[in-house]
Amino acid sequence: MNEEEIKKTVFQLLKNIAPETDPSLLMPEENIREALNIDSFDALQFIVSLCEKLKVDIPEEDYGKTSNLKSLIGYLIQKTKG
Amino acid sequence: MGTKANSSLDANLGQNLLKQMILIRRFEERAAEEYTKSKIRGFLHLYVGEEAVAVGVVQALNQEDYLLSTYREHGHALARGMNPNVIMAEMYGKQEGCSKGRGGSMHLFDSSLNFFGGNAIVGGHLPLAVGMALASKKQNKKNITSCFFGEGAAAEGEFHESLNLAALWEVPVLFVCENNRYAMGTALKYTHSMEDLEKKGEAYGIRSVAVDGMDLLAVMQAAAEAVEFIRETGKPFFLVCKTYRFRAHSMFDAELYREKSEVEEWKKKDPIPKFKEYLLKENLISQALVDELERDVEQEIENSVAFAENGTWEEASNLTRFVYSELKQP
Amino acid sequence: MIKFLMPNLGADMEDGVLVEWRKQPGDFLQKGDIIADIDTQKGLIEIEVFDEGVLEKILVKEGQKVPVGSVLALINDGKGEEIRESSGDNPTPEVPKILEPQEQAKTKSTEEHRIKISPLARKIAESNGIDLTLLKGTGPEGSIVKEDVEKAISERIANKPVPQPEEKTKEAPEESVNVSRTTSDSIRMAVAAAMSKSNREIPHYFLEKRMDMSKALEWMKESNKTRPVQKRILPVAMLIKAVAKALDEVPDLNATWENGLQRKNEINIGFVVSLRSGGIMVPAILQADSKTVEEIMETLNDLIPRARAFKLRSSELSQSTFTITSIGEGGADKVFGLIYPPQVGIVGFGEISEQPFAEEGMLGIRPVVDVTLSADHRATDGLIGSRFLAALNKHLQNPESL
Amino acid sequence: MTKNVSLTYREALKMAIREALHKDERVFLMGEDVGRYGGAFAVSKGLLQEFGPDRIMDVPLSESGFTGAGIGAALAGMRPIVEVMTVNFSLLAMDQLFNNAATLLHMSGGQLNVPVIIRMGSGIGRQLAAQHSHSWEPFFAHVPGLIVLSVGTHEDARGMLLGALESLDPVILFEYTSMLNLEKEIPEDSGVVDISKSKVRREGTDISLITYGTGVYKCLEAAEALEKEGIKAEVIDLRVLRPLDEATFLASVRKTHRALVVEDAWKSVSISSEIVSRIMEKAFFDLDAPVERLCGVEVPIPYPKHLEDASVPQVSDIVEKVKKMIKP
Repeated sequence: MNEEEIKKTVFQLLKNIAPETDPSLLMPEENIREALNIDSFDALQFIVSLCEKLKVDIPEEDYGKTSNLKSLIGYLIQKTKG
Repeated sequence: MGTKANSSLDANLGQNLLKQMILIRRFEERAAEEYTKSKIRGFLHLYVGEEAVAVGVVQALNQEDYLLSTYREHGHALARGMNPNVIMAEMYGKQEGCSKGRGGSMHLFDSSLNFFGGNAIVGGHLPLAVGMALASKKQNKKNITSCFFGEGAAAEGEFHESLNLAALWEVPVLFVCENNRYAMGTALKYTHSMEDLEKKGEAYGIRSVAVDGMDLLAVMQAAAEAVEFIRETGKPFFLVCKTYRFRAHSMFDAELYREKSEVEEWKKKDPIPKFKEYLLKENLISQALVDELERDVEQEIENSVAFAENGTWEEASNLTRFVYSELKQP
Repeated sequence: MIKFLMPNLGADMEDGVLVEWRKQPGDFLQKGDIIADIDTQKGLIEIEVFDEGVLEKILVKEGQKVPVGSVLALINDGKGEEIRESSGDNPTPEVPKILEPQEQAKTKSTEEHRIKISPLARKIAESNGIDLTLLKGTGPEGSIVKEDVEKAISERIANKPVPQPEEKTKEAPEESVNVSRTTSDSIRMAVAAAMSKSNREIPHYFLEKRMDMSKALEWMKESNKTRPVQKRILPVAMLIKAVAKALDEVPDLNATWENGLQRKNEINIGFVVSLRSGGIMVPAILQADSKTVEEIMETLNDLIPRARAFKLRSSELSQSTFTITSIGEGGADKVFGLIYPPQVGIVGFGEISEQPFAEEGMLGIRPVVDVTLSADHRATDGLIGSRFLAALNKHLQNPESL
Repeated sequence: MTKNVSLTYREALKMAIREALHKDERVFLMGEDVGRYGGAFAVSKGLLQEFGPDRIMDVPLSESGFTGAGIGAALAGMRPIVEVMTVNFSLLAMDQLFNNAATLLHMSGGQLNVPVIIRMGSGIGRQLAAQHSHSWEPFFAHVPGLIVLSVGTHEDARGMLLGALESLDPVILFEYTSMLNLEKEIPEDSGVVDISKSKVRREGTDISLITYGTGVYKCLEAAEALEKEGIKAEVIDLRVLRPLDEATFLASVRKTHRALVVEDAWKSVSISSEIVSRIMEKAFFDLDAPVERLCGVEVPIPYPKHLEDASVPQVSDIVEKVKKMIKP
């Protein structure tokens, strides 16, 4: 999966969780959950849909790496390459 | 009494006619009593005072002739020979009644006596009478159809349509108008521009005669002449009998529309005592025989009430029977 | 002696006023004589007598209104003192209710496999992914009705895991985005009404306790490793189970106040779900005490998205016996809830955060949560409330037994 | 294989009357202008010459009078066919039909049969405006004691009168003036038909089109068009509006699970109101969608052609409605 596809998927899945927002406006280092007002429940939903869509497993320890767009995309590229 | 002495009136016939009138009178009085005790419900229209018309006209008819009446029909039914038991039972609503208790006082039927009802729509049975006479004519039968109605009906459209059709088709109908001067609560002068109702028949070219309905002999004679005319010519006849009802239109009527004095005046012309006096004078009857007739009638009335009291109610599960015919085409 | 009754003179006559007696006691009466004048809605009518005899006694004064059939006077017909009706009476029959003429039995529909189900039941079943073939109908002609489907839904929540289909969430967003303003307005009004009633009628008392979450979080992390991502649990599921077990030990708080304490045998915990468009909904987790933590998590996975998609049914919003509200991260430290009438208590969970925590003389940094209890002072007192918080804390310290 | 013969609806009606007159000498036809004029719509043309004035009777304009006379003649042994020129004039005869014909047997405890046949030209068409375009089948179908038939096809025009002749109860025949000139083929040996059952005029599986009278040919045409779009519509011709043969249309709905009731009469308190109620009562769980109705617009029928056409369901309306019902 290349970066563009991953980014599109991330935005689309974030849109599912927070329909009235526009994830594509997120700044790279901005905290996703705060910006899009996502609680822990919706955050887990997001992680689950990421795992299913990209066919990867994101253990709880890696949650930290998913807090902003830049680190999240990087983490997913690395995860899907390997 | 009748203008000329009626030679054909022998003792037997005279006594029979008197008894018929007394039977009607006592039957109606007993019906009134049972109504006040809620045994008879709904509407009840009594014939008291008009007995001479029913008896006088019906005795001129034969068994094959058809007879149609209105809701004030007990006199015609009794004069026609319907058993008082089945009439009283019908008024009690019992299934032993002549219409299985379904019709009540206003809808007595007996096809064995060619008595085609009790029709409660004013004037509604006049077209039926014309049609029945038409059928007789088409089947070359010699019977005639007689049709009783009040002067109220003479203001209905169906009266005018029927007389015109009967005259046009020359069918054997005897139209008998019992003009008792009041259509329920409205006097004749408030309902008819032409109060001599027989003139309405003449307008359609129908032989029409008016007669004193309180005089049995006069009614008999007029009826005999009318029936004879119809049988000979096949044409209709219009007989207007001027009569008077001594009681209210129906049970619930304060008679605000007429004076008590007028009622008393007409009671002096009561057809029953008048005819009784005539028979006694012509010694066609003895007072002893009159008393005996009264007792016989009293017994018949008691039997009819007992018959009605012991009658039974039709099963509610029978409700829809006879909405349609159960027989197939004969 | 014969009774003379008020006569029935017409189909619609119920009573009459005796205006004037035309005969006096002692007068001889003949059949047909006028005995009195009666006034009716049709006017004055002369009343005739049908029996012969002497007028014995007048029982109704002039001017009196009496119903048809009441005794007006007694007539001595010379046949003995015993008072008789003038003749026998036979009431009209008791007409049995006439049913439709016996229609033939409803002919069976031609295709055998066709399922008989009401349109309403079908709609509910479809929106809840219920397999109709497994249901037995209790409605007319053995048809499946709303009740049958709803029972199936609640049973399914109680015992069978439901796969959370992927496209379910996709469908949800469009739903909530174009929800009309009126729905969130109506929710706002509903919350307003409940909270003002609560504030008006319920004398609240408030308690608070800080609880160490380290053991619970540790247990959660370890057990989540053994689970696929879809089955991963969140701390809130453990908190709910702990509250359920604590309520089991302190039944007075699992009750309602309706002129007196009404204890509830089922422990249905209402969980406050905040809606993205504002407002809250409080679906109930039925029999929370008998559900495992995983099952509670599954119930949340079903209820929360449906709540946010406005797809909850009124029945799911009306069965809770106790309520939990959780403030979540990045906001206030703790939350004091207002009780949902007619319940008698609500627990509030603050944010789980690292705080200094002293235990056995040692000071350390622990993940802790500030737990509050608001309770109805008509129903319970502080002692019971604090015993509840203690039980709650005990269960959180033994996560494996949740 | 019987040969087919092509004839108009009018000719079929006349053949039935002629056959009835020949078959039973108690039969006679009475009505306004049925004799010398040959019938307002030429249905009885030539019958006066063949059967004479005694059996083909012109009557004065006295609907209550001659309808009542017809009922009376039936009471007294005849088998009259009373032509009320159009249903629009039948209001004047309602007292005789509802208070006498429909009532006498039951009220007399089963003594008096009234074997009369009342024929009426009915329905919309030819811009006759409000007082000459009525569809009053629902009035008559409401009255127990009457048998009410709707002559919707040439086969029934040929045979329904003869079926009615075999009944001892009063029969009301609704004939449709707009169909008189319509030519169709029917088997040469057509004759008496049953008058107690509805009929499946066309088999189908996707939807039941339930109709009567002028609706029958319209629904058949619509079904033809729908077939081309892959929708198999079943067409039920009610034929008998009282007493209703519900078994036939219920069986159809149980098969197709959808129903559209089509009639020209005004929608409120109409025949379709009754049909829909019975389907709801007895085939509720066989329905995949609510039963729909296409009926007369509730207005006095206007004179101009385009408005008259807009007042009742047309073939295109039926096709559109069905398509919307099948693929919402």
